[in-house]
Amino acid sequence: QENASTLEQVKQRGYLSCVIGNSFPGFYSLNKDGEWQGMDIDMCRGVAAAVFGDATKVKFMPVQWAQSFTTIKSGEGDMMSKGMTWTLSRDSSQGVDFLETYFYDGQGFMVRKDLGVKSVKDLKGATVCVLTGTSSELNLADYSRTHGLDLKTVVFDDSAVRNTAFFNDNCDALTNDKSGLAAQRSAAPNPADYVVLPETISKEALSFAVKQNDSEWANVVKWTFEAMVAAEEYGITSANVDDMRANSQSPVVRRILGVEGDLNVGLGLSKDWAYNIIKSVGNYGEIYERNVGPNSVLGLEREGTLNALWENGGMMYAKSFR
Amino acid sequence: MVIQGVTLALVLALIAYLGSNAAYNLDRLGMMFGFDFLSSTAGFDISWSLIPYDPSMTYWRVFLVGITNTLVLAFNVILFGTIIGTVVGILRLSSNPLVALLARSYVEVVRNVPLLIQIIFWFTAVFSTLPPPRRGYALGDLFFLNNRGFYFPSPHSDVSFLWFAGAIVVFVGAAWLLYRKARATRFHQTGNRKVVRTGWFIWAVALVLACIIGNGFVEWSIPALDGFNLEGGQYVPVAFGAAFVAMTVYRSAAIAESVRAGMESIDRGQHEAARTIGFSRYQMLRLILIPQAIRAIIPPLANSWLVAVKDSSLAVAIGFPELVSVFMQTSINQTGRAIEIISMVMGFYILVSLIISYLLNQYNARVQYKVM
Amino acid sequence: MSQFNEARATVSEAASRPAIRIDGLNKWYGAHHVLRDVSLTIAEKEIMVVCGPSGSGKSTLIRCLNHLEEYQEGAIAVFGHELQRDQKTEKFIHQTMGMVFQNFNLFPHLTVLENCTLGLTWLRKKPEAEAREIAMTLLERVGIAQLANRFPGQLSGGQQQRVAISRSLAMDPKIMLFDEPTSALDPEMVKEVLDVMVNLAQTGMTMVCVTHEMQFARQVADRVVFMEDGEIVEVGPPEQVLLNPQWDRTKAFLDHIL
Amino acid sequence: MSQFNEARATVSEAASRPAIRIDGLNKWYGAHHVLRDVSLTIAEKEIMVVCGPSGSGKSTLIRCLNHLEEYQEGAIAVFGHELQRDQKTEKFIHQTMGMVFQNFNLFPHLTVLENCTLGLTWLRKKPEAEAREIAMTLLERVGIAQLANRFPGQLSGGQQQRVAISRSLAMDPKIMLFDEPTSALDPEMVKEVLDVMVNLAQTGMTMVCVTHEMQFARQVADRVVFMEDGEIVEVGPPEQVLLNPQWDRTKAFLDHIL
Amino acid sequence: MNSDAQLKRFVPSPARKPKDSEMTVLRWIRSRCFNSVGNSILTLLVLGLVFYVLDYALNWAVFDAVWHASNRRECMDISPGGACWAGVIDWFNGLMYGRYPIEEQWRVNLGVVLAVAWLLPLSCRSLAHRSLMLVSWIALYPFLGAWLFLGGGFGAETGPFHAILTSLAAGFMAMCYVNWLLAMLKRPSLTDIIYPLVARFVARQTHIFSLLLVWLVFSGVAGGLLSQVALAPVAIERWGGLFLTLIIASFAITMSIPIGVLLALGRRSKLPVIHWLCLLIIELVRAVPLITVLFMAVTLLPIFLPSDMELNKLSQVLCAVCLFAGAYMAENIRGGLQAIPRGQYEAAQTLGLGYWMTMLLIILPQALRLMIPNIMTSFISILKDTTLVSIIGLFDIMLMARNIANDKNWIGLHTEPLAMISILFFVMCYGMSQYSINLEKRLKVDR
Ligand SMILES: Nc1ncnc2c1ncn2[C@@H]1O[C@H](COP(=O)(O)OP(=O)(O)OP(=O)(O)O)[C@@H](O)[C@H]1O
Ligand SMILES: Nc1ncnc2c1ncn2[C@@H]1O[C@H](COP(=O)(O)OP(=O)(O)OP(=O)(O)O)[C@@H](O)[C@H]1O
Ligand SMILES: [Mg+2]
Ligand SMILES: [Mg+2]
Repeated sequence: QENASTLEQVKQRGYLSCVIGNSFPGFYSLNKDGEWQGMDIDMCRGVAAAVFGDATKVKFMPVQWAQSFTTIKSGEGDMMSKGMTWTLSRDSSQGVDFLETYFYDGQGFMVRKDLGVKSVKDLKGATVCVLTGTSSELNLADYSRTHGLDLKTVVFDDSAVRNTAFFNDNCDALTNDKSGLAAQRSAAPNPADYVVLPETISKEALSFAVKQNDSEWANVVKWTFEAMVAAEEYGITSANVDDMRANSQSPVVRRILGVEGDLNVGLGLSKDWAYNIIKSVGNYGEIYERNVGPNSVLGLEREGTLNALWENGGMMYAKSFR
Repeated sequence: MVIQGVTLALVLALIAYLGSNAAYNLDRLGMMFGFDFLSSTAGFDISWSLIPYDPSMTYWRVFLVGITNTLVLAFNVILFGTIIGTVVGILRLSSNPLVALLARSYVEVVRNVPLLIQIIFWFTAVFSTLPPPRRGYALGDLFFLNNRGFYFPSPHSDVSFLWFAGAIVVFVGAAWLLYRKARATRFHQTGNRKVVRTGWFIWAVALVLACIIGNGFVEWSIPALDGFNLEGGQYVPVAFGAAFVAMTVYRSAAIAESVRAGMESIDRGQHEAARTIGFSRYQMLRLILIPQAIRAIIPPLANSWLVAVKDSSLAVAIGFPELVSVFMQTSINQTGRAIEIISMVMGFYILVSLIISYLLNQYNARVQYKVM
Repeated sequence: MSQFNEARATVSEAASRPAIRIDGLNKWYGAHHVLRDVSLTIAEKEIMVVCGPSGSGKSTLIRCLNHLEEYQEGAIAVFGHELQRDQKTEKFIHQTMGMVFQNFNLFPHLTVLENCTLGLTWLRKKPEAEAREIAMTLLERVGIAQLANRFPGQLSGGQQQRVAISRSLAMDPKIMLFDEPTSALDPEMVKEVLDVMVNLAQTGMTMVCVTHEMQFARQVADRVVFMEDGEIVEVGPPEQVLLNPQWDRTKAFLDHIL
Repeated sequence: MSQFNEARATVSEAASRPAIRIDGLNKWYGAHHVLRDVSLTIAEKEIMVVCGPSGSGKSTLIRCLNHLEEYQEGAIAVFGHELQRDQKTEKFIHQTMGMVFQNFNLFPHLTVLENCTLGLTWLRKKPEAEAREIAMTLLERVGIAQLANRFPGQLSGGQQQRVAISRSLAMDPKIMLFDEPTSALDPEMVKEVLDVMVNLAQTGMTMVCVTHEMQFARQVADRVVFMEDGEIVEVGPPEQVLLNPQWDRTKAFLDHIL
Repeated sequence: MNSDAQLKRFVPSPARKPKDSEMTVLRWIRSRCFNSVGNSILTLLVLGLVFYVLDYALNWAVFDAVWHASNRRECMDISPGGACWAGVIDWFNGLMYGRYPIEEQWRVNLGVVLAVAWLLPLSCRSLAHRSLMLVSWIALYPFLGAWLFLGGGFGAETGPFHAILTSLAAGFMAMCYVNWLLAMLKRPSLTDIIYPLVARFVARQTHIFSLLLVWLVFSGVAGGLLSQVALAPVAIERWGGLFLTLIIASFAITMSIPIGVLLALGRRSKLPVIHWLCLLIIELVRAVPLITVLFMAVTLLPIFLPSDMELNKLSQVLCAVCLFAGAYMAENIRGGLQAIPRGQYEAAQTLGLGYWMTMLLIILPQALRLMIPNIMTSFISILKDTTLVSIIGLFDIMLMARNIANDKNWIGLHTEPLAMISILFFVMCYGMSQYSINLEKRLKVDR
């Protein structure tokens, strides 16, 4: 039991257990009916769909930062998808393996417009609101030291409290992953009073993590994501996936959807694994639109960012389905 | 005897069982055990600390910062909570029904809402709505209050300040001794209370003079607006203010209840005896009721103090960097050393509680009537 | 009813000027009528013993005299001062009357000496030394000068009650009220306290005592009042009330306790 | 000293078989020697009154009999059973002896009736109905059947003490111990309780009473014991001890309380 | 001395009502509030303060508040200075039930109703075994409740043992209700009806036997009926909101008494091992803040337990909260035990009651009663302290409330939810404390 691959364990258990956090709008948060929603949630659902053909067979485990890694290491959680930044120390010394990056983010700053600040460098001596326990906190300390900015940090445990503090002018700037800044700006009494500064002071590659040295399982997670990106690339959507499976002549599409070839065998999944993913959660583009796109709570444009498809100058680049 | 043996065996077995589980699990999860991490660099900043700190310092330093911040917060809460609580407790027994009702409402509202909510409330609804630094309140360009914190002048040079502080302490001590002596001789022989009043007055004037003169030798660093914030002097952040006010209010309600219970626990006969001798209401309070109530109040009061220290851990919710926030949250996140860190934090609280109980027991032993 | 009281009022009219005059006193606790038209005059230097069964209102009566209880109807005058609910009367009352309670009610946080000097220093504004002297004299008089520095908790009941008497006497009252001063004591200790009271009576102090010690009543009382159900049933010299009661209720009671 | 005790032992040798035999009992509280070589034999159906000044060890003696206190030297035998610290003796003792305390010690959270039936239902395992019957008979006997459903806090002292007596009697003891059953009562109520005790005495119950009610002693006691400083000073029939005491200490005490 | 014949017969004069006092309201106010300069100033100050606070609070919460809006922006547009209750109303379901599936929420409601209904027969004073009802509520109701809340096939998911206990619980409740009905109709209870029958076969403890028999029959029937019911399973992770808060609080409250009693008795024990063990537990737990205990439960408990043991966060938290509440309760109860006069122990001893009987029948009922105010205060603080579980990420009402601010429509809305739950907690806690005062007054009559 202890040495069985995670894939076997998951199949035996009958559901996937997916480690997330308490709340991170756009990535994972509760709606008023108590359902989880967000990009990370869809990713987990996709994996469940790949393994079971049923996207609902997933249990979400919101855990504290402190336990994220032990939960994976102990096998309690099968995969972590909680907006965790891929860093060397986490990858090498926490007993987990980081896999694909599903969202490229970077830390930015938001300030009041009337401060007249144009760049982070102008913030010398300013007070900055930040969430505790995040890599933002560490990046901020580094950045401040590097550039001699003498920034004063005020840390918060709860993002809502932090935002209120910022809008009440308790801090001169608010720092967060840029993805979140837009959302936070929208919570302001008057969003037009605030600007997001152009600099990005860190690289935040939000990635999946699984237990170390379990490549069989890692493959499943990895290729679930690849399938989502590939689907977008080849124009497969949840709406047209049935049609594509029946009528598409493209060999790649046919291979992806399991009509042709036996790519599923090496993964240990059923033939229609990718079909299930796309059918139940959609391709990457759909997931993006739904959770973080312009009409979502975060309101992020995708065009021209790192999260666009490689064809459009982004970094989303599906490996070959062959 | 048999029961004892069995219990002991069971307890030991349980400890052994848990220990072996822990050893196995630690091994399985590849976790380490040891306190070596305390000497590695923390790397994160702490927004406010009483003792010098910067991100290049160690986790041990973080622990110390957490402890001092916790103690500073708790100490202030205890001090002001006790004062306000005592006043409110006595007001609850006021003969003016309106005052008594207000005091009662205060106590009931405050103690029936969870502290966590109150802390967040004070922070978001009150303290963070103070004006920003540029429009903040200032008192004579020396003291400033704005939504960053409360700023006040602090002495520049440590040596001259120490002289100054030492002189004040010596002065106050001497005045106190003189007062005691005057009281023991003059007052007790003549019963003339004027002596005492004049003594207080002279002493206060002298203190003011001493402060003015002593001030000449000390260089003060005065806060002034510079860029985004006030620079210079010392400050306490608004998170401290919010946590302090919320906890003080909360504590004072609990203490008010102890005070009231203590006052009410005094036998009615004591009131009556005091009245038949002819004491006024105030004298009765001062001479008969309070001295007796103190004995009943001190134990719950000390308990309240203990709770105040423990409650200070809730300031984590608004980001005040106390022990739980900086050590049990941030540091565990960074190092993953849960067992070590949690036991250190618990050890600190246990130590504090032992000290307070020890002092309480000392006090109780001293103050109990010989035979009741 | 009122006729009834008047009849007895004639008996109780004392010769010398009245120290206390009670006129038609009525008191209720909620709906409970505990004092019913009580009228009584106590002359200066008179020693009055009040007795009666439990719950008959003896304590209530004596507490009304000392302003510890409010009453709803009637009037009380002490040395001609009508009692009112104001600061001045309050002060006058407590200067004129001392009271000794059944449970002593000593201040447990003060020594015996401090118990006695407290009022002197804080109210009479006497220098401490003088207050101590007065207190020591009194403690000597009740025979416990050697215990001056003990705390009340370290004394026997009889000793405590003697301290309580000294404490009252220290304020130099004109009238002393006693509410069952011996009933919380061991039989042997009763005598110590009664001896002190007999001595006090002989100095010419005006005294009102609630007590069941008939020995004491016979020995020193000028008059005895017998109460029942909040009413005065009988009042008169001890020989008459104790040996020759006019009312069946009095007799039944005396039969029990003698 | 021991000679002294022996001399008196002869006097106290009762005719019938002893219900209680106390042999050279010694007890210390820390260094304080509170019972000194007490020897006494109490015959079946005998009524023994114990008196003496406060602190002389009367309560301690009676509590030793009932195993509420340990003692360091000497022996106590009840109906020939030597008392030991074990479960069996404990059980035997509490089946054989009932005790009535000065402060009644009723269970305040139970009604009068429940106070009396508690032991019957839980220890004697009687059905509830039978227990109630027994209890009601006893309550009637002490004259308070109509109060069966009240709580102790709603009763006067005298009534409470009568409940306490019924509670003890309900367990059908052979010997009843009384520790100053009337000293916490108002003078009028003392009689109610004494009447019950006199009745009980007339039924032929073995009784040991600590009391200062000399009236009662004279009326029903077979023998009176006078204690002082933990020693038995005098023991004998009431006429002898009360009217004709041999020792000055006894006489002084009686002078005080009579 | 005159003979009895000459004595006049004393008849107490009748009691009468006091004359109407001429105290009017105005005069009363004047005599209490304006009887001196200082007092008048104080009165005015108080009035001013009350006016200021009420004015501000009412304007924000009532007069300027927005009750209907579809998102926060709309609220702000309608009334920038008022509360936006619309968000709270929108999230009401989440605040109450957390993530419990909407179509299954009736089960939560039913569970709460059953919990209250279980205790209703207690109001009938003539019913026998009333204390048993209370005990059963603590010992059996949780099983019935657990089945209702967790769902799943009867006995399929939770195991046969749980199924048996659930039927016992249901059977007990049914029996109580039938007995209650019979008592109201002035008929003998079921136990009494079959008593003669049982008495033929069983000589001793007939009562208990007949009670057990009736209960078993009812339980059998209840079990049979329940096994026909299949409830949709709801995982513990989905519990939340006020529902979860109440589960944690009531669990801790009910467990704190037995744990507290055992620890308190242990601490007073003369056996040194037990004494020191209990003392150590009590003092250590009391010395540390609850959040550290909670942190410990979620981070350290998994390390100290066998690796294959399935733990969910709720059970870890329940362990921590119970231990914590128990240690505090132990100190309350110890205070109560110490306040019981020695005479009570002695009286019990002279009756021949042993240690456990003395404790159960005489001492504990009094000690608990004596400590009602303290125990109630403890209960209230347990209830308040449950909000701390939000810090370790359990979706209780507090965390749900804080999640509103992350909702797309209500982003940034957090003062209103906090105000709402403050009011809710105030009502619950104040209600409890008033109830305790009432209870105390009522019980005082007994003394
Ligand atoms: N505070 C009170 N509230 C209500 N009723 C009271 C109060 N104090 C006394 N009473 C009632 O008033 C009546 C008279 O009480 P009081 O204490 O004067 O009697 P007493 O003659 O002193 O009796 P005792 O000999 O027992 O001291 C009693 O029936 C008593 O129950
Ligand atoms: N628990 C105890 N610890 C120490 N000394 C005690 C204790 N109980 C009683 N004593 C002492 O033992 C002596 C005898 O006490 P006991 O109660 O037997 O006297 P008593 O004759 O019953 O007096 P009373 O008439 O006052 O009840 C007293 O000097 C008392 O101070
Ligand atoms: Mg009285
Ligand atoms: Mg005694």
